[in-house]
Amino acid sequence: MTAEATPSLVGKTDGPAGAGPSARGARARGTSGYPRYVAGKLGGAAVSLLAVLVTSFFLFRLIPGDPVKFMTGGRQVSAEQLAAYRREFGLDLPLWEQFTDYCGKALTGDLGTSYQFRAPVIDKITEALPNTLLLTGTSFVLYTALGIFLGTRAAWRSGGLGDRLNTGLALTLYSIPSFWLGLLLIIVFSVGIGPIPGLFPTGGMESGGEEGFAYVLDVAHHLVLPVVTLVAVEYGQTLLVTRSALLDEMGGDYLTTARAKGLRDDLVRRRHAVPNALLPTMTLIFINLGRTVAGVILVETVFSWPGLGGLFYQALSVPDLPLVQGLFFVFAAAVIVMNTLADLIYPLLDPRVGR
Amino acid sequence: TPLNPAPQQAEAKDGKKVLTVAVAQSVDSLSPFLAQRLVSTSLHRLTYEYLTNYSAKDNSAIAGLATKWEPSADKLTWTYTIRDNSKWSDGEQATAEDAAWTFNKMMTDEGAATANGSFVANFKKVTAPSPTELVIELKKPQATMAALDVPIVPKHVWEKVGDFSKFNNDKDFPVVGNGPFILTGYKADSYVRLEPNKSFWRGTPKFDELVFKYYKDGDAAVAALQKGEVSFVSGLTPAQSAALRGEENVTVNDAPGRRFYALATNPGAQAKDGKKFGDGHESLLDQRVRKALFMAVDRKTVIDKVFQGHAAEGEGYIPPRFSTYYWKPTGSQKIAYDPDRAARLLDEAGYRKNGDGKRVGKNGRPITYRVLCHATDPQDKAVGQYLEEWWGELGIGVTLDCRDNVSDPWLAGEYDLAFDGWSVNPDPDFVLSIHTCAALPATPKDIGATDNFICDKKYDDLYEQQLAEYDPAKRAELIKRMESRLYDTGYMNVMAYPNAVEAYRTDHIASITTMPEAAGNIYGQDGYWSWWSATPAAGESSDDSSQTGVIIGIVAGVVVLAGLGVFLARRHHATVEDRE
Amino acid sequence: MTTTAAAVPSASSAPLLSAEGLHVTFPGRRGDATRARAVDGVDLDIRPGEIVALVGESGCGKTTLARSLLGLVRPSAGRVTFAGRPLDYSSRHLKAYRRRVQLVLQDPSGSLNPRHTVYDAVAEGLRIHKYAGDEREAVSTALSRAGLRPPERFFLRYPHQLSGGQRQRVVIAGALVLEPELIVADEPVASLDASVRGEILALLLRLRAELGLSALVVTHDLGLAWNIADRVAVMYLGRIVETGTVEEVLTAPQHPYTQALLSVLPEAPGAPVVLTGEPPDPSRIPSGCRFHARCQILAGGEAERAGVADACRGEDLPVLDGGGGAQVACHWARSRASTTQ
Amino acid sequence: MTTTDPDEPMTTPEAVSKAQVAKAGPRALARQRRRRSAARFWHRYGTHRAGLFGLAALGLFALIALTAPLTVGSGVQSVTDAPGRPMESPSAEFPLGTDQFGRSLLGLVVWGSRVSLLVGLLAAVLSVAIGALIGITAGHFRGWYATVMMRITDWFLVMPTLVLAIALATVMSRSLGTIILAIGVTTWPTTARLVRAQTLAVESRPYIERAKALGGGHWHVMSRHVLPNVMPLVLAQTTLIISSAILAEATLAFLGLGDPTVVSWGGLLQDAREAGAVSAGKWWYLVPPGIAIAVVALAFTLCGRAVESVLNPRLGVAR
Amino acid sequence: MTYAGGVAAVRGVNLALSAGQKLGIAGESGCGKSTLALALLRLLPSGTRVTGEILLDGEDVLTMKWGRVRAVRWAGASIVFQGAMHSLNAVHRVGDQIAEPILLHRKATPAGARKKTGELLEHVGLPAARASAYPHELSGGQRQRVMIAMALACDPRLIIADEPTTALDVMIQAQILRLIQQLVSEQELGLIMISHDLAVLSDTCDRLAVMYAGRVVEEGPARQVYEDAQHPYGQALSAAFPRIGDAGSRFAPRGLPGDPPDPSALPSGCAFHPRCAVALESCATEDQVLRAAATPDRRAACVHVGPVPVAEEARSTP
Ligand SMILES: Nc1ncnc2c1ncn2[C@@H]1O[C@H](COP(=O)(O)OP(=O)(O)OP(=O)(O)O)[C@@H](O)[C@H]1O
Ligand SMILES: Nc1ncnc2c1ncn2[C@@H]1O[C@H](COP(=O)(O)OP(=O)(O)OP(=O)(O)O)[C@@H](O)[C@H]1O
Ligand SMILES: [Mg+2]
Ligand SMILES: [Mg+2]
Repeated sequence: MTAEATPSLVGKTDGPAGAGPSARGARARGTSGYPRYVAGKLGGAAVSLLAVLVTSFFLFRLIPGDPVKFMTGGRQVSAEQLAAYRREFGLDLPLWEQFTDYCGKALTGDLGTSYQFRAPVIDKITEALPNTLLLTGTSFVLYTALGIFLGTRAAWRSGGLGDRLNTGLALTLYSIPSFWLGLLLIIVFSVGIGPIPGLFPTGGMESGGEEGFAYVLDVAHHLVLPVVTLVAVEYGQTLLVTRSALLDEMGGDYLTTARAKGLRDDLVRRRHAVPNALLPTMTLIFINLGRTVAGVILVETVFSWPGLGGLFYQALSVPDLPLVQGLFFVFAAAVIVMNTLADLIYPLLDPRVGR
Repeated sequence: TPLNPAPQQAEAKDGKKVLTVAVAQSVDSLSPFLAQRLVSTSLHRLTYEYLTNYSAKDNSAIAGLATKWEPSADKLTWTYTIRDNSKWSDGEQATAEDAAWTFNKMMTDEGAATANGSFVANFKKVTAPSPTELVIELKKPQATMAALDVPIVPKHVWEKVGDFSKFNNDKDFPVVGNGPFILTGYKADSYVRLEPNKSFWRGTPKFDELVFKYYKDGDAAVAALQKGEVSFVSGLTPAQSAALRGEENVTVNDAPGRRFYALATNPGAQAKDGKKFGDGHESLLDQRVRKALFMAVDRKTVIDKVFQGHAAEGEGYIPPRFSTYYWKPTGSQKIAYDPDRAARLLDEAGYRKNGDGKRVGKNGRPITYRVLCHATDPQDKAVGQYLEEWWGELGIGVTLDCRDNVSDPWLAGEYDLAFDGWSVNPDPDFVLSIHTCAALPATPKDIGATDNFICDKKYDDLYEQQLAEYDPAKRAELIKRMESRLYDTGYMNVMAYPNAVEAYRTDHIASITTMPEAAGNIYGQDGYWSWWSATPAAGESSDDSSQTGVIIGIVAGVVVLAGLGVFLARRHHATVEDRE
Repeated sequence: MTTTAAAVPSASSAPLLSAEGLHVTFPGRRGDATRARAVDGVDLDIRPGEIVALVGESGCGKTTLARSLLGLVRPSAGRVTFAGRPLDYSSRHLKAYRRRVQLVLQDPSGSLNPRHTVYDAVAEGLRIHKYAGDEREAVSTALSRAGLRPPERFFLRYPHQLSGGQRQRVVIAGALVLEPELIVADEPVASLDASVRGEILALLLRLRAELGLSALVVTHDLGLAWNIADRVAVMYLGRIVETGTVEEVLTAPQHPYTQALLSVLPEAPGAPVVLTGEPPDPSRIPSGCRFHARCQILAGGEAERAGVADACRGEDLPVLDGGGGAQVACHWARSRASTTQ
Repeated sequence: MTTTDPDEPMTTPEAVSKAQVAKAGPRALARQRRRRSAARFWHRYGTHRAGLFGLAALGLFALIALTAPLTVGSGVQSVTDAPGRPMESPSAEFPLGTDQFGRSLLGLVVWGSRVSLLVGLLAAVLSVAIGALIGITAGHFRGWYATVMMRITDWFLVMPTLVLAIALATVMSRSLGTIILAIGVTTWPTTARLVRAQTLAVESRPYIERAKALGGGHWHVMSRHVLPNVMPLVLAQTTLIISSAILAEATLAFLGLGDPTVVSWGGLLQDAREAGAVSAGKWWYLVPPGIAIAVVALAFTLCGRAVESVLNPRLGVAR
Repeated sequence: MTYAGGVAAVRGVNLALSAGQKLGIAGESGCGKSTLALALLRLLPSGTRVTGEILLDGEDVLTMKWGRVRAVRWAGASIVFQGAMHSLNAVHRVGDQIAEPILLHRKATPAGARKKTGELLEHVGLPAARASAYPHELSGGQRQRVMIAMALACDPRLIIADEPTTALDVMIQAQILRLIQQLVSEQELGLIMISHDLAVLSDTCDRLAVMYAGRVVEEGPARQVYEDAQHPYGQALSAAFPRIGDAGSRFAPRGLPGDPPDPSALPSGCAFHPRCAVALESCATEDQVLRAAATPDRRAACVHVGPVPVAEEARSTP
């Protein structure tokens, strides 16, 4: 329950969500094996997704603002025309009917039409999703690797200078607002101050017009600063979780056994301590990924990354209900999917949970 | 800063001269029938011809797709002569038939009227008797027939479109058009790419490519300009423009803007059927109160502090940039800044201070006005803070009601005062029309074109007169009288005319036409002058700096990572043998 | 401080607490189909002033039985009678009942809230029952009774500042403070060091002598039963399989299971009988004699010779009655008894 | 988290206490006990260097916030009486320069600490209160109540908090109350999960069985045993959540969802960005509020971790 | 041996064990039994101060290079730890865990190790197929057997069994004890068995040492120490195990008054004196060392036994 347990709006995750799956996994031991467990998990995920669908539908109906009025954009519109608009977007139906309609369509992948872009929501989302995934995926891999690497090191020599520096730095970075760090990085590494030349682009995902390898290089170049920002603010989380998980294991008698067998220190760590500590941490790391997808909004805003975050922000100000709902669904679904994935993989990896 | 690496030149590696413009606004649609946002309509200016265009010199109407336009004697029929030297980019000839089809589509298809329906509201019939002749019959006289800002689309392409309300025109590239540029590529929130139209009748643009590149963050755009990633940035804040002024190779263009920035008062929302609605404060119905409030607004401070000099003090309704229609109050008519007089006026009007120094309304309760502001607009919030303090001195409370989307309380008349502002077109008809009684909603349920529910008989009479007045000079006179009337009613209090503050790199752009030419702006012109006229700077210096930047960046990253790795590995090695 | 031959109550006096046909089941781990029958038909009487020991191996249902006697779990069948009246499970009656019957748990460190001082821990019962008298006085008395003298010294200590033996004394004091008539002690000394154990047991005996307290002592240590109990009940897989006075059962065990238990004690004469097979599972109780799968007599062929082998495998045994007399639930032992008569 | 205190040498200041104890009644005993355990807590807290640093930083900021009316006065917020020119760089008169209206940034940062700390504190208290209530009851009462509560918690848990908070802040009017509510309502589930886990752990302890066997009811068990045992967790959790609530407040304000008429650190950052301070190189507008946020968030995190490790040394937080 | 926190857990213990001999160490919780066991392989946490000599086949473990220590571990002496459930790594198959030291000490090829693992498992009464099981799939007794199999993996000369049967059920306890006895006698191994159950030790071991507060207070042939202890603590301890059928202990539980000592704040003099029924005035100030008692192969640390300290000459090569 260290800092990893701190829930936060800033995309920082919590412990018990991670602790949960293993406990839930354990419950499955007695039932008739893994397939049934999988079915249960998938069923649970489906229920959660449905719940999210419901929430996103009703929550955003509360946003003040009549989208139809917004759409008219200062034109003279008669009540009949307004009614026609409402009909077109199905806003004239009773709420529950709108809802069943929405759910029915959602099942077929139709999330409605964006009011402001007049394009299917699903298209807008599929347009932006890969960009967001590229950003979060890259940072996820990096901050997880870094967090685990440094976390195990810190725990193994806990209390030492390295540990103190490590955790201190992690906690400090963890306390920094990501958008602020992003802005500073832009000033220092994009605009350039003093002797530091502006090495990286200030924003966006591509310069436009590049192709082939040059395009890849170009995108990679644009990726550097946002990824550095995300890694900096997120790795501390993983580090702390890994560290405390490993510290929990450190007292384990099985480590004494391993030493008594004559294993070298680093073998004891690599072969025995780390796998034991990481397995329960894994769920948490997965869920982190799900949350980073939503938490990336800020970084996307600061770096003009053409992803879901920016889209959400734009949609909210209209309010472009179908788009807002769709995006909210995607954000929540990311967490649910990762959660479920973690739940499904966990028992395959951790023999303690059994099948 | 001099230590920056050599800025990227306006050319890509293959020697193409590229003009990159930073934009922030998302494209709402690339269909001329749907597009309402500035960025999209600007793109349409570049890619389609309109019947007429506006002169870069003085905003007067000049030839576009039409070379000539004439009203009939009864003022109800206009005949346009369509030029024969404009070709669609797919090789077809652009004709009057295309124009007629475009207008007819908008008149008959609700979906196609989404963006520009108001232009055809008064049209009775549109025909194309010959390929070079377009005839428009009107229901009532209309003086604005040389200002129909409607992109004319190729009939042979658009005929195939089914549902106009859903078609966004963003799948097939290049987009068939006949403007100075051809849209060749678009990726939402990433870029819009245009290439010059080689057969454009007025002449081919000088740059080989025009790219609108997205920077959702203004600072990122400015930084990109400083680095030479882009050639042009608009919408600068005072701080940014100050910073850019010191930069070599960058020219800051601080041009009188086409916008006014005003404080609108709720005059008691009402519909055409006479029904009142909304809940505007009753005290604001007293002209003295409105006058007193505006008298307590120190416009000079607004200019100096909020706009930091990048605006002109507001007076009449139409900004001075449009010299033909510009009007300012004189002498006793002028409501000058005078808080003491404002206090006296309020006292006179019967709104006196109570023991706590708060003015009380007729109902005996202290007056607090709700001021509707746009949450996304920093100026609203800043001026709001000033209002709070200025009016606080008068004994009047202010609650800033900042929202992302103000349209609901606005349309429902549920506010007392609101920050308001419009961009004025070369022909001011529209911004004038929104204060007529005719613009009120038919019933409280409808939405009117009205801005803030003003309905004034005198003003309306003048409006009718100017619309039927086809003599420009006389019409201008009428319009000035309307402005005067509007000023006196005190429902619209213009505080400032914000400048358009933009900057471009002189090492990319050698010259560019502003509009008006003398002291005008570049981005969002009514014509396509800026980008069409821009000439590339002589590109002698290094050309591959973008690549260099990439490589330096990546190498630096790799070196840092490798260094870290080696360091940690060494540390690890150093300790492993010391321990068990 | 040892007391010899305390007042062994006469077999005729009415039982203070008795269980009749008590069954307790728990939802099994494999869904609801197979429920774990933790207690599966137990009759047991405890008379005033009597100390009864309940012995058996791990998981046989001792704790569950003890808990159900206190109303902490509701039996699925059968009933608990206290002082002649069946237990009422309404919360008001339970509260009143729990003033008269107290529980002492195995793990004294666990039974004390680490955040409560000794004083708080002992006074807890008084506070729950809104004791009207002088709380401080009552706590002092209980602590001194439990052998923590002078009591004031311990008032402000936290459990972690006490040794294991002291902690168990505090728990006992917490039970005594309400002046109960019966104490149910679930493995009261199992977690204590051998040297400390004797002291706690002696305390129980002393309390019986001084206050006439009855006790049910749950244990897996036969030596302990020998030390303090009047009567012993041997439990196997949710049933009592042999019962009688301590001398009867421990010196002349009838049931093969009791015999095996005794034989593996380090001191025991003769070769140890080490039962094979896994510990029994209460969700799969074998039919017939529930011990038959591990029974050395059956495996060794003696039951065959006595002609009861089939009965062992297929014929259920009746529930032993809870009274004092020596009884055994074993076909073989019964057949032997009847033949020797 | 285990609740058992570490085995401590049996240090009983007996000589002193015996006399007091001899005459003290139950009340006095309880008071003494509390005083003693508080003293022990502080003694142990004192060994955490990082925790002390965090506490010192917090004390400093609390002092700054509380004395702000005296040191800078509410006048710093006034735009009409702004003493300087817009965006002046740091000078003797304005140690941190001025903002876009010419107000002293030092004054604004000082004044902003009030809002940031208040919002952080209240939001965290709200969040933890909801979480603790739901966690304890869901842990204590099994059955359908717990199932329903945990379903709700799980469901809130998968909601992307930032997105939900943005949505809530958009739904409601722009005010501090909205922000507090948005943060509080979206962050409680973690606390609920933690508290529930802890409650379950506590409930499985033999002393709960003992309390029940003594006749204690639900209320007794929850108030006398569960609550005191989850309190440390709740305390640590509150400190940790304050840290993230402050970050969240800054985030929402930065996204323009804050109350525009109130000066807060996040709001200052948003102002700075809107004014174009980043590209104009006006770092003094940008750096101090950011550092203030980071330092306070860090300080609360450090304190939270220290509290946590004092109460649960097994975590082995570096000293 | 003093832990980093200043806890002197073991204070001056001299014990010797020759090959094939079985030594039992008894004592109450916290008296330093496990500490002693861990010290033998230098497994105590870093920061622990250990003084003296630990000679394993004549080599001093304490002064060895770490490489040598690692080589000696498991190959020279192996340990069966107290709680088998925690001493096995939950995420590795038990077979791999048994094979790990074999491979590490290069006693066999991977294939050979697999074969050896199967043999070892069968040796302790588990089917070789169980090698692929994870610890949680085994019962407590089975896990304890796996630990024993693992301890035998590298054919050590000495096995240290730290409370191998505590926390196990009576029946299983009996099984495990029999197994250990049988293996040790078959393979001529040295055995150090640690337990707090004097009765069990006297049944299993040749010699018995009773520890109190980090000291050996009594040492001698197992049966003699159990039945006729010389040291008052030894007497109390053996009395605490009632003999069923012995009328003397009926309704007469015997124990030791007072509380076990706190190793960080030991009483002065003889650490046992506060609980000793026969303590003299001098016991509070004078420390007692082991001295010969009754028969020559017995020693006890009490004023009431013979006056000659014999500790120094008792050291021999194990
Ligand atoms: N709450 C419960 N839910 C499900 N099964 C239970 C529960 N409590 C006990 N059991 C099962 O009931 C059986 C008897 O348990 P009980 O605790 O009464 O045994 P015991 O004789 O006290 O054992 P030990 O000597 O180990 O304490 C066991 O198999 C146990 O798994
Ligand atoms: N890592 C440690 N740090 C400090 N003190 C310790 C440590 N490990 C053990 N001790 C202390 O050393 C003393 C001896 O502990 P040890 O584990 O050797 O006892 P033991 O005789 O094995 O007890 P048990 O029968 O409970 O296993 C105890 O007082 C214990 O508290
Ligand atoms: Mg039990
Ligand atoms: Mg031990």
